[in-house]
Amino acid sequence: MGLILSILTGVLYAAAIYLLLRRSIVKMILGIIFLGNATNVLVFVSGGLTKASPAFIAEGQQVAAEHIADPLPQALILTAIVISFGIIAFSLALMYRFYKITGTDDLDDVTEEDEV
Amino acid sequence: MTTQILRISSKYLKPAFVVLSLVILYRGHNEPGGGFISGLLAASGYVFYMLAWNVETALKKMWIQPVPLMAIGLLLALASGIIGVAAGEPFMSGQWITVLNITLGTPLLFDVGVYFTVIGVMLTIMSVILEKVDQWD
Amino acid sequence: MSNLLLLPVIVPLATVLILLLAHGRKWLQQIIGIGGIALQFTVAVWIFVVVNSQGIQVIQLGSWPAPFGITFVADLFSSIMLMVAALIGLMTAIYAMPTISDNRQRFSYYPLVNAMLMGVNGAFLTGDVFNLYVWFEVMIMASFVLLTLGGSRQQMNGAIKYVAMNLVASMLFLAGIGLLYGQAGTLNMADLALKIRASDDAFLLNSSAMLFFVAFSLKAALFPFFFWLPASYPTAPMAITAFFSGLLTKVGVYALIRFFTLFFVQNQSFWHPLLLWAGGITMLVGVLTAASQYDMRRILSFHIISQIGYIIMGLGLFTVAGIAGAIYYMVHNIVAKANTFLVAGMVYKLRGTYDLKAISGLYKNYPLVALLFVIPAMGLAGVPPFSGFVGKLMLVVAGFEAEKWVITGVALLVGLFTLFSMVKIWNEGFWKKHTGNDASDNKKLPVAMLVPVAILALITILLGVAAEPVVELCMRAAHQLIDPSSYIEAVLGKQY
Amino acid sequence: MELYLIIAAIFTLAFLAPMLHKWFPKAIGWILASVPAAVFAYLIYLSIDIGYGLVVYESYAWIPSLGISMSFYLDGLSLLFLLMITAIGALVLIYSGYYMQHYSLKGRFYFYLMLFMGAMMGLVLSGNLISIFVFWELTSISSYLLIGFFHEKTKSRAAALQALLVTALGGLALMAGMVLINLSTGTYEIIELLNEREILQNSPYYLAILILVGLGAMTKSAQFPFHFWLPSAMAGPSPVSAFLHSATMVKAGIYILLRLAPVLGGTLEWRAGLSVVGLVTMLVGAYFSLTQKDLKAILAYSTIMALGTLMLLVGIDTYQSIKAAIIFLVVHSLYKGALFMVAGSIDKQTGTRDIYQLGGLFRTMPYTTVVALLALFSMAGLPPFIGFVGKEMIYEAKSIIPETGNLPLIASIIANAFMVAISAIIAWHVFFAKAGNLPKQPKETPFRLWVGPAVLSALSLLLALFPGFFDRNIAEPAIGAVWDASVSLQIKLWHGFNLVLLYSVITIAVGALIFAFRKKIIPAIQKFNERFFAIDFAQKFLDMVDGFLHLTKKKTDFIQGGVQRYYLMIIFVTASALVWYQLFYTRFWDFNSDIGYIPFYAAGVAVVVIAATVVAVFSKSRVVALIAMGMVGWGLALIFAFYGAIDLAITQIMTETLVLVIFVMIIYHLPVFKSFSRLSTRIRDGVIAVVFGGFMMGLSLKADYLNLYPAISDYFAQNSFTEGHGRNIVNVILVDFRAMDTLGEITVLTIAAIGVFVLMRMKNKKTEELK
Repeated sequence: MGLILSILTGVLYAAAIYLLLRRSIVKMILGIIFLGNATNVLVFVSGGLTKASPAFIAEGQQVAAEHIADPLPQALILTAIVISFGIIAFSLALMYRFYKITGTDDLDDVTEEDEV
Repeated sequence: MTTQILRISSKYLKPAFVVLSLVILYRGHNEPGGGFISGLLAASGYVFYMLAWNVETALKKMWIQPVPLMAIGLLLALASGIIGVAAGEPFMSGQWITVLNITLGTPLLFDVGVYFTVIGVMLTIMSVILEKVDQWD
Repeated sequence: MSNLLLLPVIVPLATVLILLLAHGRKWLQQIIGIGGIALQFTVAVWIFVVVNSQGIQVIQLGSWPAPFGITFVADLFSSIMLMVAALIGLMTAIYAMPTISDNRQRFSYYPLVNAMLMGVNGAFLTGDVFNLYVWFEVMIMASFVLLTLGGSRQQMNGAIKYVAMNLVASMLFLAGIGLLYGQAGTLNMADLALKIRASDDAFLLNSSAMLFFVAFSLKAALFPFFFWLPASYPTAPMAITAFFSGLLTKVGVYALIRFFTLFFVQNQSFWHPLLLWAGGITMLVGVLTAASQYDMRRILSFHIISQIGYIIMGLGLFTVAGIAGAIYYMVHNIVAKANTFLVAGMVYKLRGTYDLKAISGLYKNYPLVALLFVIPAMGLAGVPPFSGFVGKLMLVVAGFEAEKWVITGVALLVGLFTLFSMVKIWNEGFWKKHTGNDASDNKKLPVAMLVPVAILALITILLGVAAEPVVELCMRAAHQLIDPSSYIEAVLGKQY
Repeated sequence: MELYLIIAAIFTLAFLAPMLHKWFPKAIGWILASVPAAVFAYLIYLSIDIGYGLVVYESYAWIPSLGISMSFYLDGLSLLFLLMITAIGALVLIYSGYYMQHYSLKGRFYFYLMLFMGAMMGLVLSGNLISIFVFWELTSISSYLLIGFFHEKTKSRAAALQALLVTALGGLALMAGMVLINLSTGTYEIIELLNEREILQNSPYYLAILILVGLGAMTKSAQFPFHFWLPSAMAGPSPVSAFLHSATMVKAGIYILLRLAPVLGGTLEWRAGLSVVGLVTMLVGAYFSLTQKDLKAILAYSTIMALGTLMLLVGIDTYQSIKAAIIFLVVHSLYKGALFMVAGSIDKQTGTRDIYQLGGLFRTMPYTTVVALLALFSMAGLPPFIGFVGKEMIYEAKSIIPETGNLPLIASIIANAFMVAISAIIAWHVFFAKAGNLPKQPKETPFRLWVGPAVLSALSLLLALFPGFFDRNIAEPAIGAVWDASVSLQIKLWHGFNLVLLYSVITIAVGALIFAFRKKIIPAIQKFNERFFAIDFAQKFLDMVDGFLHLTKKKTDFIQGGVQRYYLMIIFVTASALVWYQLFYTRFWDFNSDIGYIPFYAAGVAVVVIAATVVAVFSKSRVVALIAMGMVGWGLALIFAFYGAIDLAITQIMTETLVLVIFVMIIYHLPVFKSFSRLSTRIRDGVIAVVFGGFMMGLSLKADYLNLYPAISDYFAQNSFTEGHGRNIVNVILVDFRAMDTLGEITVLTIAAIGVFVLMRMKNKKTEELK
């Protein structure tokens, strides 16, 4: 499975980069979302993949069973997902504001201020 | 017509969502769930309400506005950490008591903090965005 | 165990919460906001005193033992950075009082500044790579909002670039953490150091370490990852830009120094030349680009890049002298650079523009502003006896000792170009004949603008004139970094 | 004895100067002059002991960690320089007190001038290389401020910048050289270095040190090809020219070489390098001084000539030559200081400095004329002035030079003949010839303007006639400090009829001839220059700076073009290059190809996700793209769930849905997709994306098989319930084991919410007032 998920990771990253290189701000933000997803999968894959039971301690037991999924990457990704959510929500608001102020969704239109 | 159905259903869905979220929040330490998920659930109840009526009315009906709600959530999370300090241990050291066979502890309080923060955050974001949608219609 | 280490995070968080609950009243926001930062500064000094006298301080959060929970560690390097960060925060917040629009002050400025400081402090203190990521996010999220607050077209342009670049950096950082965890099975920095150092295949980690390099270089604005900086920094009000210039890139540099002294030290023949060249090219490109500018903010922004190059060069030398030089230079640069931005804000207040072609006659009519500009500017250019000179000297000595002739030569030359840019500002903005009416050109600057600038200028002088304690401190901090056994021992306990 | 007090006194006075000026605007010159005068007197008193070989050394720690201290070292050489600085300084201050009266911002002028004086004194008193450097740079800075005193004139600003850049360049070289000296010997202290001659000269860095220190000296002392800043520096007020740019600062380069001569000198490289530079500079200075019209420019070029001579003498490096250098140093400072002050007075009284326009001043300005003539005699090297003694010594030194034959001698005869001619030209045209149209009717200057040059000119005469004290207490110890042997010097005007006298006669004769035929020679030279030497170094330098700016501007426009996707592209390309390199380097393809457990439905989900991704990327419709994006998110949630990450899956589904909802609500306000880019662009971006995605895939493969250590997770499985009282391990990690992460996370959410709130509620403003 590692191979397939690795390929998936690669595809997601490629998609993210391609979208980030577009001129439309909507696509750029799509790219950011894909980048986040790709990274989550990457963390998930590299955390080690085994078919295992969820990371719960069964009722009546003191410690978890032998074969549970590694809970730490899950916790990390969960945190990362929530943080990404916040940032994406902000980026979407920024996109809205960007369009309101500049009247365009083309990022190439707003280069002139970079030069003096 | 649809609005009417929505409005009536939202009236009853909102408390249902909140109750459900509280259950998931409580169970979260042992079963799937927890502060973030339950917070989102509770917030969706209110968002539903906002959609059915409008943002202003929904916000008026709330006891605590979203922004203070975030602050309170964070405050609870912070407080749960400081309780450990008060007990003479490092910040965020868990303190547990068992009352009537229910084990309560600061990590649970922390989760409650997360819960409130997430509700506050979601409602803040959704209310301003829905406002714009309202204006555009 | 020392809960003291938590205060740099708790104090700003508590401040943010109180500010959120008390929003809307400007004076209340000012008092609480600035008071909170002042408290942080006190705490930072306190931590520094403790670390300086009792060695590295550690706290295991939640009482979970070291590699499993999250550890906060304060060594000399991080406690120095904490102090400088709080200082810049305090100075820029005071400066903000008369310069940031009322609306911002009433609602968002002070909570955001405190939140950003929370992230910065957390980043300096944490001993856990994932936790570092979280603090980075806290910091950049706050900086996003601070940067976009204005809402002009120019600001949007800068903000989009800033956000996009930083998100890319964050994601690469996160990917690096995932890979590192997958390979080494731990997140604790001290534990990582131990495991990577002990491993035979450690060089296998290099390819994932490259992600950290790229991510931190992006944050630190190293060549060729710096483009977002000149595009975005100049668009904010000067109190915010000065705050950013002092802290944001430096946190990236901090992470580079931490990672590449603590655990990515195996393949030195690869990493350190890479850092060295990245540093060398960065300083050259930054300074050359700055020379052609005519906008004060942009000149100063490009110089940030150039001076980051200096610091990274010190890291790339990877000797005690080099790293000590890097730390000293960083401290000096944070102070002097923030100060030049604040002076630029004064110039704006007096002349209404940052364009050097339109600014004139400041020298004649505002000698105090001229003096306040000269001190940090000469500091940046490395003119003795100001702080930059000592930093430059340390790095040059370290470079020659390591026999890196070319890079050191470049570093010296960059000093000359920096001087050129500073003199250009002086010649154009200060010395040129005033085009307006001299008689009416006697505006008063608010005391809240003058005081922070004067304090920072004083520090620039003191860092140079009374350099010994600081240099000696940087030496000790560098020793701690080069030989991390005391760090590892403090975190993991004696038994490791 | 507290030498630092001397420096401290001067610096304190510098900081008080603006205030003193405010309180005593008339007497400021006298007040300020009193301190250096007192120092001068004190030094004369000290010189009695110095004459007997006393050396004063004090050291104060500055940065001991780097081996840097502020040490002060007073020997014959420093004493000589100190005396010159204080004496000329005091006279210049008296002169400025009147001269500067009608300019604005004088308070600052006095501040800079005193600052310079303190720096210069610190420079020659320092006993530590780094403290020398500190003062060295301070002289550059104060010189910059003084040259640019008339800062509202573009020309002044440009001249100041030019001088600063050139000397700062040399400063950098000097600093590098000093660091290398320290690297070779382990010390910056002069007094310790004096014993390290062997080590230093055998150091592998010797040549580098020599070149670097030499560069420092060359820029400061206006040696060819860095000489051009000096004539431009004449844009500063005349007292500045008199003090900095003839008598003191420009000698700092010579000083540092003299100071280090006992350590660095004596080698072939030293002698050859310095001699050649000195010789060329001497000739260039002499040659160009002849064609100038501006009095100050003539003096500036003749100063370059003198500095070249000094350099040459230091380079010849024999006892005679060092002796000549020391004497000529004093000689030159005396007459040149006087002449610059005179030039300033003339400029002030007549409104012009063009020597061919001036004339007949001996009638209207008799005192000034006398003073100037005395100085000019000394400059021409006529007896019985000390200039004559100096020149004789130079010839003597050069005639007995061991290796190089007669070339230096011939060159210096030529150069000195030019000096004779120039002195005569100045004397004739300014004071005696018929005047042209003068902007102002000249009248004699007040006492304060002529007393300074008068004292210097008188000294030129007196030192030659009564050399005893100077000889014994000042010149000899100075030479002794450089030439490491006890010396006995006898300054004599009359050496008898010998070869050297003959040279002098030839010099004067040639000079007289040039003067006599000046009407033919000068235009001829000018014509020649226009054809062959049409190089204005100062202009070239400015052009170079402009060209440099133009180049960097172009480069900046190129790399900082403002197009966001190019920035991103560079980042991705660089990152790809670096990581791919590393992947090949670590042979990532050597992975364990055990495919492991793949249930068909999980693989199916993965395939669907990939397909949805492709749709999202290439879809022309926003709605389709968004739905595809949602599908990707939900698909990933399924994969998470499949691997037992239940909480993760739930969270992923919920956030993905929310993002989708918000996205739809906002995109509603934006225009539909347009295709902006051409096919070639898309292919290029596609390649970059695939290369980047490829290495990420490689990395994840590598991470999947490379497990150096078992993960720490076992601890959580063991302690989650017993210590953390929770059965959901992920949740326990989130709220207990790693609660700090979660605290940070909700902080981020809160700030993000504030950000969204602000961005959505903000009023549209075209421009934000950036206070």
